[in-house]
Amino acid sequence: MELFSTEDLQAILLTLKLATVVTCVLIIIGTPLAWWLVNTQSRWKSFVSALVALPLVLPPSVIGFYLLLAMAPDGPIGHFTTQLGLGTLAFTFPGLVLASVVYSLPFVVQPIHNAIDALGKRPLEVAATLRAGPWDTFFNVVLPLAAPGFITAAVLGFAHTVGEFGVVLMIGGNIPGVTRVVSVQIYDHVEALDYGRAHILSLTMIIFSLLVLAALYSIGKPSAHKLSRS
Amino acid sequence: MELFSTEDLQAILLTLKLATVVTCVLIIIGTPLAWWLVNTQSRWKSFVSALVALPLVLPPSVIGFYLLLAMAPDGPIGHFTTQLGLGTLAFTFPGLVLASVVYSLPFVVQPIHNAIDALGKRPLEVAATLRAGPWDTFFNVVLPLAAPGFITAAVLGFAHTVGEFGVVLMIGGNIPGVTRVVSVQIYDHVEALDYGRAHILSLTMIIFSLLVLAALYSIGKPSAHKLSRS
Amino acid sequence: MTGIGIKLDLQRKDFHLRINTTLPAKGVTVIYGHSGSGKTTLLRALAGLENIPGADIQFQDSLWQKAQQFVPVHNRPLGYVFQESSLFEHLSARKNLLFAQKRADKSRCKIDWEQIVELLGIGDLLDRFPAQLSGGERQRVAIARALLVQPKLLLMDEPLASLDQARKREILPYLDKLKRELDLPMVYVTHSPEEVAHLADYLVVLDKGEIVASGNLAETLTRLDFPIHLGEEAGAVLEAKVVERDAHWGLSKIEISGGHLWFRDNGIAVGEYVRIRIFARDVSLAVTPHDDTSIINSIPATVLELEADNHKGLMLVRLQLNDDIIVARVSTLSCHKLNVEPGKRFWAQIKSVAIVQ
Amino acid sequence: MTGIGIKLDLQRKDFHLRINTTLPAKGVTVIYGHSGSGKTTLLRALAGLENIPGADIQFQDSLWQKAQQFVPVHNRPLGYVFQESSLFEHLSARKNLLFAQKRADKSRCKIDWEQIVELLGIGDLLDRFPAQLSGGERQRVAIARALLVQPKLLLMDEPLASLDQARKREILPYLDKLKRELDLPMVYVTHSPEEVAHLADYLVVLDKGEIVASGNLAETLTRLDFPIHLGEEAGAVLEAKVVERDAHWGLSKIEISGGHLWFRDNGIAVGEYVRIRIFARDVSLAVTPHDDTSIINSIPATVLELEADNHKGLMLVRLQLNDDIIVARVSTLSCHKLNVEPGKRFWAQIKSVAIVQ
Amino acid sequence: ATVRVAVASNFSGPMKKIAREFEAISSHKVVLTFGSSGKFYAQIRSGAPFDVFYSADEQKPTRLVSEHLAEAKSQFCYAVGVLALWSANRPQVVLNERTLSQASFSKLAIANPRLAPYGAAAVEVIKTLGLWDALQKSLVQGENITQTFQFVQSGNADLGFVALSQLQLQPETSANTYWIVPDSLHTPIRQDAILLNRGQDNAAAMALLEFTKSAKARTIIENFGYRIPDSD
Ligand SMILES: Nc1ncnc2c1ncn2[C@@H]1O[C@H](COP(=O)(O)OP(=O)(O)OP(=O)(O)O)[C@@H](O)[C@H]1O
Ligand SMILES: Nc1ncnc2c1ncn2[C@@H]1O[C@H](COP(=O)(O)OP(=O)(O)OP(=O)(O)O)[C@@H](O)[C@H]1O
Ligand code: MOO
Ligand SMILES: [Mg+2]
Ligand SMILES: [Mg+2]
Repeated sequence: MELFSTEDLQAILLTLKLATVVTCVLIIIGTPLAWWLVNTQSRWKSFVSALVALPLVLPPSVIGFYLLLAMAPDGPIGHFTTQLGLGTLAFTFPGLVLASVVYSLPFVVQPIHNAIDALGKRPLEVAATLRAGPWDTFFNVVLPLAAPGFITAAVLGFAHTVGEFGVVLMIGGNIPGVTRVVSVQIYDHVEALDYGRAHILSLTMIIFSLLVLAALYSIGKPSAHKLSRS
Repeated sequence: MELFSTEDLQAILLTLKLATVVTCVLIIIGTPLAWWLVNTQSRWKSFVSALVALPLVLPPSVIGFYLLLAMAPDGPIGHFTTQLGLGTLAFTFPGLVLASVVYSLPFVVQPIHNAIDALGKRPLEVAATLRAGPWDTFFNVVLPLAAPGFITAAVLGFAHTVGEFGVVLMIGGNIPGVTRVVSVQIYDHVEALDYGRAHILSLTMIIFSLLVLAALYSIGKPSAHKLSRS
Repeated sequence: MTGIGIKLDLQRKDFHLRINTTLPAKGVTVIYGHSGSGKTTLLRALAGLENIPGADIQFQDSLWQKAQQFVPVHNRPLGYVFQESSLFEHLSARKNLLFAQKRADKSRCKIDWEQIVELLGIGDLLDRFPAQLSGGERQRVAIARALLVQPKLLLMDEPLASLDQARKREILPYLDKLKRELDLPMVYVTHSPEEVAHLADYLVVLDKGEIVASGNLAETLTRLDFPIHLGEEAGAVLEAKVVERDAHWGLSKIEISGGHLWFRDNGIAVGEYVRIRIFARDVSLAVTPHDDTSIINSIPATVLELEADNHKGLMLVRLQLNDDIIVARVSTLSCHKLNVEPGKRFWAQIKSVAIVQ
Repeated sequence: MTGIGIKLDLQRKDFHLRINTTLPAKGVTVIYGHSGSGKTTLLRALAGLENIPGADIQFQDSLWQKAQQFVPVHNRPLGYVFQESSLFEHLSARKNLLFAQKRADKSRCKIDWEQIVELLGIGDLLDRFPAQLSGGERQRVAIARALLVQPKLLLMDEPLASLDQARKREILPYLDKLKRELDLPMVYVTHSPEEVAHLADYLVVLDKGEIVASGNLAETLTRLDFPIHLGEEAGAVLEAKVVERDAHWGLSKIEISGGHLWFRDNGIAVGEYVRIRIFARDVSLAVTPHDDTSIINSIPATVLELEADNHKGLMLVRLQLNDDIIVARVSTLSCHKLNVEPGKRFWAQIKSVAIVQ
Repeated sequence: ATVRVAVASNFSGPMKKIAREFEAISSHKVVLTFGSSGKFYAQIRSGAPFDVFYSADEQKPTRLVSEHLAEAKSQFCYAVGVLALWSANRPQVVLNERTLSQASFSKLAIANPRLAPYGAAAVEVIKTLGLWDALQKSLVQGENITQTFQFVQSGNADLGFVALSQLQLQPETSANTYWIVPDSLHTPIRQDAILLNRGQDNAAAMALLEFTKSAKARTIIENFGYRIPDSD
């Protein structure tokens, strides 16, 4: 028996693709959302924060269930996507992405929010007096200064998408090559009492993730300016 | 039909109890761990960080599966607890707590870590020159200054424990009043095609969580010192 | 219009800032005032860092703020030195400077990297991070950074407060030079009378959020009712031409309207104009000229008016030397003994050493 | 042992701090030196904020650091005013002060809340958060906080740099009083010669991480080879008794060894000792005594030695008045004209106003 | 053509083999998806791309028919589950119904009776034996029959009602560690398959269902520890 079956490999690739896409989408959505939460004086602030954290309190498969209902042709999302001529999203890769984004949003928004909040206004003011416009300031001041927050966000978002399976199982329908990710694959092996395969795949995930995470954390390691007195 | 069955109510109470206990344990374990991660110069730092984040990348039910193996009488944890005369932990409330703690640890350590890191050394130095010992400093300086991080940690930890069910399902054995939490209960309703009950329970969870979360976020709202220039 | 027009009204708890003034858009305007009088707030408002509804801010021909119009800070051609440490912690000193240089107004690269780094003595520190610099070092990097953005208006909030005398004395003339050679107007907040004397062309005195006095330096300083307690630093500032240099004794002679004064040679060429400061405490009065003392400047003067100083035992005496006015501080006892009264003539004795560049 | 023993060796990139000294554990030790000379680092090492292996730190009878022993900062009975803003941002000014008061050494509650709040003029600001305070206001709260912890040793890092002259002049005498009445030793970092003159009993001059001079203020200041360029602030400090007060003219008379001096009355009672400072720039020499000038102090003095000042046109002249020594700064030209040489006698003319508290 | 099949996870072993045999004798391709029947039901209602559904019970296919999502005519019972009481913990003990009443164990695992037919059957057995009250406190529930099996296999539960098919998969399980529960103690665990609307025109789907009824397939199913329904 080879180490991985073709299906396992397919699942691994799909997982990486899904997690990468989802992480990018999460950062792209999460950053402006976090920014808004930091700077708004709106009375809705607490409410929106709570709303973002909400996916956490429902079991993933239940979230998946409701997303499934929403994505059905007569559900709100399904209605909308059908109008757009996209068909329904359930059991498709984009559907998986959408579901994973909803589910992992809090893990991304929270750390970015806290990191930006902790910066205070001073660096932004300084950047403005040095002629840096908003985008310039964001990329050259906020991003590097809040880097630990962004790294945490990316790590939590990526890892959570990799490990998440309740939502994926529900929305994805476990279709090989389209929606059958590694977590589902491992689950399947366990369910089929094929422990050998489950162990191998789990171990692979663990070692791979350890390497990726450790590398990520080394990037985010405090540089000289953190090591000494501040 | 009443809104909630006795079983539903029992599950709600158990869930609150579990989430509360787990959140406390997580904060108690996560804080020193985060502290160590902030201050250590150890080469293991990145590795330990990665290790903490690891539970994220495995599907919860797979983690549950491995924990089940570990808690069995001849598994490492089971061996240890049996030696201590505690018996095995599977299907018990403490077992659930342990499993949930392992699973939710990254959500608690990360935000605390980032928040403490962002403080820098200055407030600690100032506190020391004002005769505040380490504990005093922690409670009166670090905790309030890093409050947003601790709140995020508590929210993520609590919510995730409430919503988490893969691990609980595996370790808990679904014993009413002991290990049957709300997430499992909703899942059961969905699986049993009892969608009506599932909707009611989910809605209750959502509304309740929204209220709790919004309240929590209002506490953590920036006070005067954040509103104006810094 | 060529000035800097500021009109604003800001209420903050029990602090009320009310300004309606026009500052000259050339030379150095010094904002002077007690701690908490509103200096920083005024500077921030001018830069656009403080959002004050209804304020009007105008710089030369550009409207920076008026009604709905608000030019964002990053589009205002200014340099700003913050009162407190403001270096980007994630960038080395060099990268902090480069941050400014990259975004500088390329059309007016008048301030040179090499020169400014050299002058501020930060050449050896460029590879350090802010956390590895001393307080004064950080401040010097911040000054260099504000200059390297090639501003058209320089706003500085107590930039030299954390520097030692020697360093201050090196930087002040450079700022002076910038002002002259680059035609770079500055608004400069300081507590230090020395810096006022050295740099200011125009003085604005703030108290509890209001301007209590403003005007050209020479006029303002010699007014005896001048509402700030300059204390030990009361005196006059004169602009005058160097007419002779005595290399042997290391002295230069300047011509003022009432005669001439010797002061220590600062390398300024004959024919150039210098600014000299004559502290009231360094001027004594004598009935007759004495040439057996070490005081080498003795010049006839007429008493214009007398005013009690803030200490009972002391008087400030305003003296006319033809067109110029200087101030002497003498003890009330001496005033009495020498019968100092308006219209009387005395010899004003000025120690050569008391003249600042 | 009653001093503050410091022995340490610290290498940081190209900065090397090497100290081996004993500071007096009473009165005020001023650490003076250029920006980047290591003042802050030294103060931090003394407080235990800098972890320096192998350092020995001793305060009076307690070993604070030696070999493996290291008393943690919070167990050292000190108060520390940081060079940069250090208030707890999450606490109002009042709560910042309370933080200190609660943890104060209860056995020695010598510094009074009301009094210190009043003196520092922060009574109206107590309910504000640090972000709502001006730079100087923050610094004043920080000073109050460091005092309210009732320290046995006060470490202050340029505490007054952000304050205006008037405020400084209010706080300095208070610190002076603390030193005297509470017997509270201080180590005080400053760039300001005025603060040196006012507070210092003992002076330590740092340059590039090494002590280049140290000693009692009076001795150190009048040494003409004194290795720091005090510049305008060169001079002498004398301690003397008030012998007469003239309420009418607002003057007080003190007795020094060579005679007496009049200075403006500061409310100090007859019989008390005051510290007076005589700036070199305020002393002029005359061959004969003049009483037709506004200079009311004229005292016979013998030239001890001459030294070129850092400017070619100027000389520093050390003068003996019986037991006391003062310094005069005169132009080289005058030295030549008046033939100033060691052993010669002159009249030292001192403007009364030049005497500080 | 390709047929997409949703299969109750307890049947994954035999189904993989059946699919392989089927592909070998036909030109069709089979794509299998395993999962819980309840989840499949919800997904099929939301338009999941399945042609055929092998449920773990009779109710779900019946319900799909009544909701016009499946072809009533095509519903048939492909296997009857066999319940076994098993212990991985103490293989020495010979088991029969008396093992249950002796109560020398602390945890008895069953599948969730609401979700899994094996669980419902186990409850029936206990009740029939009159042990319900006595055993209630020892019960732990697996979410499905797989989890129940894992509880026992890992040793966390001393005993459990599992599917015989699962034991068949474990070559090392010795015969005297389990007791095959007689049919008489519970209603048969009938598992139905059905053609879904989506597969109506799919020749492969119909062919697969037919093949499941073939003798070859029946042998496979029996070898995996299921019984073959008498009728049909
Ligand atoms: N972590 C560090 N790494 C390298 N050099 C450092 C570090 N910290 C401080 N230095 C250097 O040590 C020297 C002394 O610093 P210190 O803060 O003691 O100066 P200072 O005398 O207090 O100066 P200032 O008057 O400007 O506050 C400076 O040149 C500074 O750049
Ligand atoms: N957000 C705020 N809320 C209330 N009062 C404020 C706020 N910000 C500033 N102030 C008050 O406004 C006054 C002016 O502050 P500002 O910083 O302009 O003073 P400053 O003249 O720069 O003083 P300093 O010389 O001490 O820096 C101060 O009394 C300060 O307490
Ligand atoms: O095969 Mo099931 O429906 O998971 O018991
Ligand atoms: Mg200010
Ligand atoms: Mg310093």
